[in-house]
Amino acid sequence: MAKAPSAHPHAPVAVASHHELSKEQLRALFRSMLLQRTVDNRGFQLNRQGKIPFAAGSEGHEAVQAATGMAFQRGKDLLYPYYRDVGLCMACGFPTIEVFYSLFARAKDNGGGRQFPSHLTKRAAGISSFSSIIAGHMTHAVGAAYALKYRNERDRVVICSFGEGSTSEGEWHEALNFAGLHRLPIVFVCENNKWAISTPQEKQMAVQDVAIKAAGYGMQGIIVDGFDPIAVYDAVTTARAQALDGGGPTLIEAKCYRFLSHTTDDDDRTYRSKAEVESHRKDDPVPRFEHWLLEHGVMSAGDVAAMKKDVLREVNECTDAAEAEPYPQASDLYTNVVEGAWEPWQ
Amino acid sequence: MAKAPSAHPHAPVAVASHHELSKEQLRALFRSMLLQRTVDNRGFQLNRQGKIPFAAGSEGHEAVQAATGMAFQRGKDLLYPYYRDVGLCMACGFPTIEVFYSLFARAKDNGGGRQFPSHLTKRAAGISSFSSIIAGHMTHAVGAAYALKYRNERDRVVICSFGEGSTSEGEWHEALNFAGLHRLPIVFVCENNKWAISTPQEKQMAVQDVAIKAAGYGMQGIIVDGFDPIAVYDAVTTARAQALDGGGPTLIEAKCYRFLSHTTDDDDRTYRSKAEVESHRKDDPVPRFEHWLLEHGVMSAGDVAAMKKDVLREVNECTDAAEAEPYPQASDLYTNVVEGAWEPWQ
Amino acid sequence: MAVTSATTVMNNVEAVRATLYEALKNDPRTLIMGEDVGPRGNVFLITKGFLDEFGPQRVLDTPLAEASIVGIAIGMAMEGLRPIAEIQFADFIYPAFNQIVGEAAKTRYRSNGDYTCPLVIRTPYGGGVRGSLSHSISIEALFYHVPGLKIVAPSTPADMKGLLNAAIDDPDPVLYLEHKKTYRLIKGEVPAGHYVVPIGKAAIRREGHQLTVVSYGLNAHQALEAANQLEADDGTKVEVIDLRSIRPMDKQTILESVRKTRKLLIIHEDNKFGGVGAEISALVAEEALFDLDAPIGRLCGPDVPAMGYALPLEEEFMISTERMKQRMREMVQF
Amino acid sequence: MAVTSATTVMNNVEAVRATLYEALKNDPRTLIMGEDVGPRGNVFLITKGFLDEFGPQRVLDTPLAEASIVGIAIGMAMEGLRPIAEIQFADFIYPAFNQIVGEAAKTRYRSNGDYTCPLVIRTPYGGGVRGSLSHSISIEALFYHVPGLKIVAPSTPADMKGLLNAAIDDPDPVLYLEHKKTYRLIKGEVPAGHYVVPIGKAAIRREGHQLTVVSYGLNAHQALEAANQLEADDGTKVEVIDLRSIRPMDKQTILESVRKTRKLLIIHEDNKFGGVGAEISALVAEEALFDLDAPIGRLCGPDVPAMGYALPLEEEFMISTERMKQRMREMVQF
Ligand SMILES: Cc1ncc(C[n+]2csc(CCOP(=O)(O)OP(=O)(O)O)c2C)c(N)n1
Ligand SMILES: Cc1ncc(C[n+]2csc(CCOP(=O)(O)OP(=O)(O)O)c2C)c(N)n1
Ligand SMILES: [Mg+2]
Ligand SMILES: [Mg+2]
Repeated sequence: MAKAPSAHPHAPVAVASHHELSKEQLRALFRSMLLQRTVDNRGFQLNRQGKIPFAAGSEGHEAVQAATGMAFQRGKDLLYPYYRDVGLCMACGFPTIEVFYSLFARAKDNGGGRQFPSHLTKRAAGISSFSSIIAGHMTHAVGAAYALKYRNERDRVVICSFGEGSTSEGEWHEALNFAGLHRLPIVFVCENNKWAISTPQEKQMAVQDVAIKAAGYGMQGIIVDGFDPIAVYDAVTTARAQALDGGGPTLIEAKCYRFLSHTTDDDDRTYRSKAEVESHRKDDPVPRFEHWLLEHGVMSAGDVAAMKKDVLREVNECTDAAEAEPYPQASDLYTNVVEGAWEPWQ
Repeated sequence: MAKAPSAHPHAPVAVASHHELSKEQLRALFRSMLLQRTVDNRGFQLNRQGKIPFAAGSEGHEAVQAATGMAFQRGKDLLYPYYRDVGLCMACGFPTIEVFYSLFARAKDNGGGRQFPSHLTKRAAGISSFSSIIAGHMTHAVGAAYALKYRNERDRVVICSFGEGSTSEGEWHEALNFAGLHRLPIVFVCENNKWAISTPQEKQMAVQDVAIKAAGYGMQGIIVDGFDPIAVYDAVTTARAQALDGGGPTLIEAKCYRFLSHTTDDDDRTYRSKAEVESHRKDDPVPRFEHWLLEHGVMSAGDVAAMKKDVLREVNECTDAAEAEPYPQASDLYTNVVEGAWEPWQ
Repeated sequence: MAVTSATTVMNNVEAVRATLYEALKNDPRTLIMGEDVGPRGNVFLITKGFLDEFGPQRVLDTPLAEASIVGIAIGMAMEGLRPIAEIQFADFIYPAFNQIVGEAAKTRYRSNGDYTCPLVIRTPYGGGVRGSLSHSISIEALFYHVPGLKIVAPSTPADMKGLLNAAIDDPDPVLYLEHKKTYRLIKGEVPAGHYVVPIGKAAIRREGHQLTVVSYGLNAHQALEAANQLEADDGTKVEVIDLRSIRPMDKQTILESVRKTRKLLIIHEDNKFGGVGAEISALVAEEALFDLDAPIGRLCGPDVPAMGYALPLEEEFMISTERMKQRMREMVQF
Repeated sequence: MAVTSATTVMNNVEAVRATLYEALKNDPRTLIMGEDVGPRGNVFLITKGFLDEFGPQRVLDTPLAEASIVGIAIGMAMEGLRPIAEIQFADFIYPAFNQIVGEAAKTRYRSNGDYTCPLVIRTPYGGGVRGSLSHSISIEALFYHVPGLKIVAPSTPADMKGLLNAAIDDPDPVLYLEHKKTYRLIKGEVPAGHYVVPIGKAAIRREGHQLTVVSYGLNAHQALEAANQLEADDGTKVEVIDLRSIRPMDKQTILESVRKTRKLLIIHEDNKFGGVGAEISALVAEEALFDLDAPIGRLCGPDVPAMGYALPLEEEFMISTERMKQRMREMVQF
């Protein structure tokens, strides 16, 4: 006779919380969030000014990204991010000025101005190169985690991030299946902002929570408030520790929201209501965390104002410095196809 | 703070059982199982005799296939099978003689002798054409189910089968995701025989049950004893009824075993123990069901003997008749590339 | 093309949009599926408003999964529907390769005609729009080797419509390529009503006897412009063929033209090595070699993975009308 | 190829096996991954016994998922390992297309050299083994258009080893194609120790001045045999080039030979339209047109989706040595 599947050994559990964060760390988290938002806005602004043809923003993801970046151990961990992760990359050590090299497609961009803005890479910081092909990087992250395990580098993990839309791709499934099977040292962070361009989560999957999918891969699924940097830090740090302990991967779903249009090429008013956006805006993680810091006496209003000013100064300086840099040259089109010279050009 | 995913509305449940099967149906089930086994053995035998270069057997899958075929409603339902489903196809109405056209690659084969044996097709019987590319047919089945819903053909479902190894493919995931999302009239039947060529389930996925994956797609997962034809019939019939009711798809995992090598090209002694195979052999569904039929007075020993004889006669006749048929001609290579003539040949 | 009295001036986006609209209007078996084709109306607004008129069953926002977009469309097509699937950008068609090449193109063949796969896959391709490495590529040469798959790349609004109609009417899978730089750039008269431009027929855009130029997509317009300038400059007469269909390929039109002009230049934006120009050149080298008065020329995108985002990289990759003119002049003078 | 004193006679399977074994032995960064490469030792027994010697981390039975086989190998390669990934049959490489074309081939380029992807993908291809529609195809033309990807198709045991070593040593992704009909059919001397056959260098298997034949894989052996027979028959001297590397392609060897013989015949099992022969022909039509005394010939697999399982269908698809001989004779006499 038919029966239901047996309960899974890795059924979802709530993670231990309340990692102690020092005041310094809390301030660093906030600065990271402010920086992300300021850089974001600058991108859209430059686009409106006609200075750059394209930018993508991540307003609403600041808490997830700042906190994940703080959990990331520089010099050890590897990051396999996606295109909405400029804040995460910066929080992991990617220099602000280089974000602007990418925005302006300058020769100094690590990718030589070849990719769209936001497609960052910096091997020296452990930040992987990824393409625009959604979910294409998922298996790379898993392969990198395999390499860490293979070489017995037991103090390192891979952090791999993606949107909820990306979970529909077959490669997403293949990556999680392999990672679960080999209990690899990897933390999957889904930045669930409820939209994939104009496609809401309800048209993307039949389930309410991405995290429920984890059970099918023999790993733990965790849902976390993606507007709460401390909760995200808790979740990622816990998952990281478990991965280091040989406990295998975790799928963290950080529920957040995409406040802006998909990119500067998009107009979200065509497919979602202002009311919906506003309803999430009241939980905006940046003012919310600011409020928390003030309330808990971590920062004074003066501290906050000074920090905002400093962030703006940094962003202004980077904007100007990057804009002054030259484009790559036409001849740069032909380099780095393979090592050495590729084929003779016509 | 982090929390576990909320319980899913489609959490697995046990299906209602004990569909009433008439004696006639029970006998038909058994004949179907006998036929499958006899055809299977004949394929391997013809290969050993050097008469055909290739055959694939499905010993151990008889109960799943006969019962699924009985749940299939001829003239209404659509079958999207895979290459180990010769018995299922026959149980759904595919003529035995045509199996032998395929085995011998004769011109009369519905696919013109183009594909490997066991890759059957018969549109007139609702049996889809599929390729050897594992899981390639999954999305086709889903598209067919969409077509039924689109045309509001409410008395028809799609039955789509596959092995447990196939669940690793990205396309498998994409198919289930879409089917769950649109609550399509489709029943997924996983014939979990524990092996994918030489790869055991433990190297294929981190979970013990394929059915657990259903929850990630918002559908019900059901585990059924794949050696028990009545249980399988129950499960498929129940799932079919649910699909017709608009309750969406079900993922049925029928646990069975592959008694033979993967195909005539394989030698399973190189990767699994005789003892393992023997341990499953004692539950062999064909003698087990024979025993049950005798015990429950559905058939007498004489009935069984007569039926076996009749099945053998059918298989012998089909073997001889098919062997006597001609191959396709060399010029048949050039037809049916597209409608009408394709391009001039060199 | 059928002669109809009423025509309207449209750009390429409008022509595709109008054709899709008529298809949905006229044939209940047709439906459109892809990422963001619903409320957003596709990223180029091609299907804007369709959802309201035809409903979510026929204007289907899919999950973000290209293999399933094509695979599900195949299943629909096998069961009697006429799906028109969209891949949002050609660069994202790779995950659907198995379904296109391994499944759609082989459905009729492997079943010896028992099943067919009347499916259209539309996708915008090509550069010159600051699309960077990942929203600029050409994909025709990745697919044109595949027997059983038809590929069209119309360049004018009238052909956009005529070939899209032909693709939708076709009983076999057709890959329909839209050069995104031409979307709003190229305008022209489009006949009213249903008509088809037959798949497999090239168009001679301009007659000439000193050189045959074969091109398609955006480059076909530039080649025509370059040839016009050449004639204005010094009376040089270049024949310009717009291929329109990449497979089946119109060998006859190409060979007849080359036999007349005795010189052939192929121009395409896609990388040169193994590109569509390779087969055109090989065809002529096989069937009209002794009619040639000059080596067969190919002016193509360079053999790098893609154009870069930075302006100088894109400009270096794209073929300017000036370069075309220069190369044409060289070949005429050869 | 380095001259070494010790050689052993092996068939192609044994040569691949021996090379893989040495790679695992000599470089701890190497590992083998694919379906059924573990206890089964791959479906052709190429890795039989490796699991016991090198353990499951280095001889990795993967789940049944080709995109992840390649994708995970890319991640390993980006992080310093030297994965040698196997696709069980070339026919099943389609699902990995995105990872090969969209990712591996572009890793170095898109990061401007920040990341590299030293990855080998091995796969058996080709027909003549009753592999039917789905275990017989040639895939080289689906990939050879892709800048950033190297493709080799060695035909002899010595080249199998030398090119596999070169592929493993290469800092960029290499697609390594093994014609399965040659696996046990073709035997030859294989030098001991580590040596490489450089990627991008063709081999002249036989000198001649009346016709150049370019081929690769199984067909290269048949072409040589046909040319030998022709000389025995009537002294006709055909030059036979085994391409070995499909990309980069050895233009120089091809052009030099054609300038000498003044006639070119390309032979490959893969479908003709848009096949590798198209680029070879186009190259010659571009650079050596006036050296030619005959149209460029292509003798290729017919333009149908694949050979069928039934014997007459397979025989009709495959190119017999007899057909090669006949076509060579026609071209010499042209
Ligand atoms: C394979 C592929 N298909 C389609 C696209 C186009 N596209 C870019 S972003 C996007 C939506 C992604 O949504 P999600 O994964 O939720 O990330 P988010 O943008 O919401 O952060 C789509 C469809 C793409 N880049 N790659
Ligand atoms: C895409 C693809 N990859 C690999 C293969 C080779 N192959 C054929 S059957 C098989 C195992 C299938 O296992 P499973 O899905 O469990 O079905 P079973 O044979 O056990 O019934 C493999 C790997 C294939 N046919 N297609
Ligand atoms: Mg999203
Ligand atoms: Mg199995």
